[in-house]
Amino acid sequence: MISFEALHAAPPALTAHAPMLLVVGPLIAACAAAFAPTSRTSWMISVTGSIFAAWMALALLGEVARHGAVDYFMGGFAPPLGIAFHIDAAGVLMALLISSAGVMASLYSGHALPAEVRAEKHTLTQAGFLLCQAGLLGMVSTGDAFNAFVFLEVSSIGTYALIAIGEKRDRRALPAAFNYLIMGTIGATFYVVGVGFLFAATGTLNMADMGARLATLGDSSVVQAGFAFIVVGLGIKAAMFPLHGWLPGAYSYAPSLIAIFLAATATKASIYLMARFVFDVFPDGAAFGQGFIAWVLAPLAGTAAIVCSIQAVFEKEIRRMLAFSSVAQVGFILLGLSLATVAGASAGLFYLAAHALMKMTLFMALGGLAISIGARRLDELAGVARDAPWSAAAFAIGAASLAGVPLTLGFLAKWRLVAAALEAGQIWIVAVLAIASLLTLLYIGRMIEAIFFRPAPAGAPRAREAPVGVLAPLWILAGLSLWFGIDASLPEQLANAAGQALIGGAP
Amino acid sequence: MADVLAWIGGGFVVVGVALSVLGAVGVLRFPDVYTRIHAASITDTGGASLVLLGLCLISGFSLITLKLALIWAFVMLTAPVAANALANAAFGSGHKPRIGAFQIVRTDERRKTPRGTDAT
Amino acid sequence: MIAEPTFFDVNLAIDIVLLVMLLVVAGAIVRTRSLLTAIILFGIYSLVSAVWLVVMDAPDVAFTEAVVGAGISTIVLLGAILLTRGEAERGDWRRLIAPALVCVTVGGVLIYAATGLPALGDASSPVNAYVGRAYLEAAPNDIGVPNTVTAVLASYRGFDTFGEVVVIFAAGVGVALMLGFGPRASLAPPPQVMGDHHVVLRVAAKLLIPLIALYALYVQFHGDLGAGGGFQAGVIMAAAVILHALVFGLRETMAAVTPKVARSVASLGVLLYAGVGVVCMMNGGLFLDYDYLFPPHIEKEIPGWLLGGPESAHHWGQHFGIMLIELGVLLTVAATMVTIFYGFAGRSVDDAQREAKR
Amino acid sequence: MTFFLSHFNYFAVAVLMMAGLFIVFSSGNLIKRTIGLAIFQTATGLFYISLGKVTGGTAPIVVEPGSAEARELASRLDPAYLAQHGVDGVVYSNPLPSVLILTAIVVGVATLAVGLAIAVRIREAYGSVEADEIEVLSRVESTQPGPRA
Repeated sequence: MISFEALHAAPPALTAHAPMLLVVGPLIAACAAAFAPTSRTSWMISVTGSIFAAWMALALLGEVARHGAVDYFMGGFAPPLGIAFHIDAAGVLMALLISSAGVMASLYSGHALPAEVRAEKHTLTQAGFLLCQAGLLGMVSTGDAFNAFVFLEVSSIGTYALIAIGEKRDRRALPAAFNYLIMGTIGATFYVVGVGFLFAATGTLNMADMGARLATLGDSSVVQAGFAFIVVGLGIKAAMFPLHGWLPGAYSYAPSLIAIFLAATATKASIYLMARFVFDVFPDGAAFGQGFIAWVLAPLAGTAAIVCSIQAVFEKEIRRMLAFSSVAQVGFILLGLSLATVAGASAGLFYLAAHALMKMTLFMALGGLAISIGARRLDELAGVARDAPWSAAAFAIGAASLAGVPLTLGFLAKWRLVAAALEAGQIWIVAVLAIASLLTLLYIGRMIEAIFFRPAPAGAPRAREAPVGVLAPLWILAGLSLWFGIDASLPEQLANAAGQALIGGAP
Repeated sequence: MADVLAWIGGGFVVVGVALSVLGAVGVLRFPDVYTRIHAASITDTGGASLVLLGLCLISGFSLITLKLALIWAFVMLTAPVAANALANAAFGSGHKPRIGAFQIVRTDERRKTPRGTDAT
Repeated sequence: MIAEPTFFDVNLAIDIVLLVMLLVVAGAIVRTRSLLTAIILFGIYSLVSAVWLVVMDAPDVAFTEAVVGAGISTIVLLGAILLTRGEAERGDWRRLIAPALVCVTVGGVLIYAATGLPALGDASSPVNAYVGRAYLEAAPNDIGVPNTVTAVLASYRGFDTFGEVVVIFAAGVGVALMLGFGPRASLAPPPQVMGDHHVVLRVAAKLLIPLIALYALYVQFHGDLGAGGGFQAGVIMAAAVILHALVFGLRETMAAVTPKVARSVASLGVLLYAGVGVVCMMNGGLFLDYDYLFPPHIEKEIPGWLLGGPESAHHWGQHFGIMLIELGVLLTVAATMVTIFYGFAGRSVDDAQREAKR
Repeated sequence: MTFFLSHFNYFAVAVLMMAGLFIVFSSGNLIKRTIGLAIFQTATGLFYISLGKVTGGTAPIVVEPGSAEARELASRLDPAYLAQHGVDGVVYSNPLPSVLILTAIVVGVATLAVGLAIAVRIREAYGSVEADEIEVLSRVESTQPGPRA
């Protein structure tokens, strides 16, 4: 066991304001990055801002372990009048995940950005990246339903343009970004409408207060509609099947910095927000909520896990393959959460973190491989392992983890899901997991076969190994996948506490 | 006294609104850009002025009167300029007046062009 | 007199008439194929909803809707169709079935929920009896600003407004990433070529621009007392710059307000807002807690007559905090709107074609 | 009928949202889609503001208690109603929805600007802003071999 209680990562003066600094730090860095005179400076600001956020997340980890959930009242006004940040063990897990993904992505961007984006846009790209990061951090740490919408938009608005600048390599980035903008805005607006209904029923916007008042109010058409709009709205942002149409394009054509970061975090923050509404805000006994989870959410998640894995198998473009795989894996996460038990929720959150790690590894390795040759399709990557062994090896580790090979993090994550499903007596979930894992093996196999065992086409330009600036973060991620596969006490402990916090109502 | 003023003011407002409605009808019914601009200007100047005057009378003499006067001055400044700019742009892009000395269009020809278009 | 006043009076009649007008305009937008018509109708839609918002006792929102919906949105939309194409193609009717089904489903859920909502104007509904009322009771004592909307916006929920400023900043970043920042090789012809037709416009603009800027400042500083505030003022200020660009040419405007300046000011506004929060934090309060804006020993020195007598002395921090953050909002909004306008206006159709060829 | 009138706002908002969504989903033209999106977002604002209206209320700008204006406002209302729902002798509408919708309008214009900027770039890259034509062009592209194949 690791004792988080003893973790004093930051001086007390900073720790006291850590929930706010976690979000405001990257925001200030974003403004500074937009100001920065050169691309290099903006990169340094971006790395600094991300590291600062991760530092604050660590400080919060210690605080939450010592005192339970941390509340921070913006402007000194206690809820329901003021906006409060509310970070419990689950929130800390998400904050750590997002901020460390931010650190890795920003480290990676130092070398990758010049290859993919025009020089005059570097400073603004970094600013947009920091805004997106701050928005996601705000989404997971706020305790106010409307404030969550504001941060949802902070993270989205910059993202739309960041995906669109992938046009330099592939003009399909533009329609993909536009499509995401339309769907994302509809999702966010649905969320606002849903919050409006809950606001109409309770008169408050603070999520804890809302939950307390809903528990006494009972069921009504207004609450049901609010529930439906919130779940559908956040479902769009979380790429919940069948609302995932925007995701493959957005992930495939974005610059690799953005694809890496979004693949690791964007859908997860929305899933987490949705889980908070489903478990914390909506009354526990509400029949429509239970029925919804059992008859709509879980079946759709199961369908996603299988259907999108099949789509990934038949896909030709490698990044689209990974994107479809992401939608399938969102299904896995939701399956875990839909068990509505502590074990299920912690397995779901564990899978969420594990998936973030491995998808990041895969997208980053792919970025490393593709930097020199600009490959899009699987057959163009034939035999690159010969020329870029380090990137390819990291890719293999990420792929093994995704497929659930023993001794990797992915295996443990799947194992926990199966255990939780068995414990809850949901055998069909185990069956779905098994089928989807087999399909995963199939498409992973296709990738590995192409990269490692197929000879490069004659006369094709030789790939080059990625620079050290890319390999370093890449191998940190791959190493973590391996390390946690062997000794998972750290993520397990975090996920267990998070599951407790989400379901048990424990502090 | 205040009541009488309010009634008079109400009368002004009604006349102003009526003028605005007339302006709107004109925009729909007149044949070309220039005459339509003329109709629209009635709303801006005549209609707005009368409504503002009526409101002044209703509210009595206070800070509100000053604000209404400023609004009136602003409308008087911008409305003619906007009309001028519109007419200029229409002329610049080749629209010719369809009535008046420039061109006499026979009624049977005019019927052929669908209502709402003002292309020549 | 009836025991409980109902809303069935002239207010309700106006409310319903305006909503029906909105419905008619929205229907016309659905039907029209001309994009120009759709944009003008959208401007009308915004104006009508602004009027409706006044009837609904939300003058601040009405003001914003008028300056944004009928002002900035229309300008940006017009700029966009100038660079694209003016007609929408009509699709096959069979392709309308799926969208119609989605809309009917959503509408069905909305109407199902609406039947459970309290009647319009119900003073004892949860919304009006709980937090909303608490603000009205507490604000005069906590904040000391007559306009409760400003008090809530800038102080109680000041963090939301911070997020809103960041969203606007993000939009500026986004548009700049897409469309670039500045004049390209080919700009609209210099104003002399346009000839003397525009002399009226130029004279009027010279007269109007300072007036508009002055009005923006009035709106800015009047926000505590009545409808208005940083956001509305920022858009109006941007409108002054945009009017200059429309009449005197983009090149002239960009010489006065360079894209670089606009960008910097946008960042500066966000930083000012965050800075106020950080100063409060440094003085021992929480983020954006304006009561801590001045350290106690400085607060004692401030003469009471400066802001409405000694009884409001304990509102010092709140007053100044709100003033400063509203200034931050003004800077960011004005600069971002100008940046967005530059983005669209600085891109001519020629650029588009050149870009397409490359 | 009374019920219909007192809930007319919500029904109207529902129809406006449907209209906005319908434009977004049915129109192939990207610019028109952003207009639909804006209508959809504005309708949300109308919903919130409807929630916050109080019968007999005035805009939430505090009127000096005891002033002529306050007396004038109070004289229009039933004293019992005033005593129950008024604050210092005046009934106000709810300030909170206004605050929320101010934020939402700003978010709306930000989305509109970014969406249109992307649409303009699409027009430059594809020569069209019709979704169908863009899709056809994109599909052709995804079957073309890349640089290394």
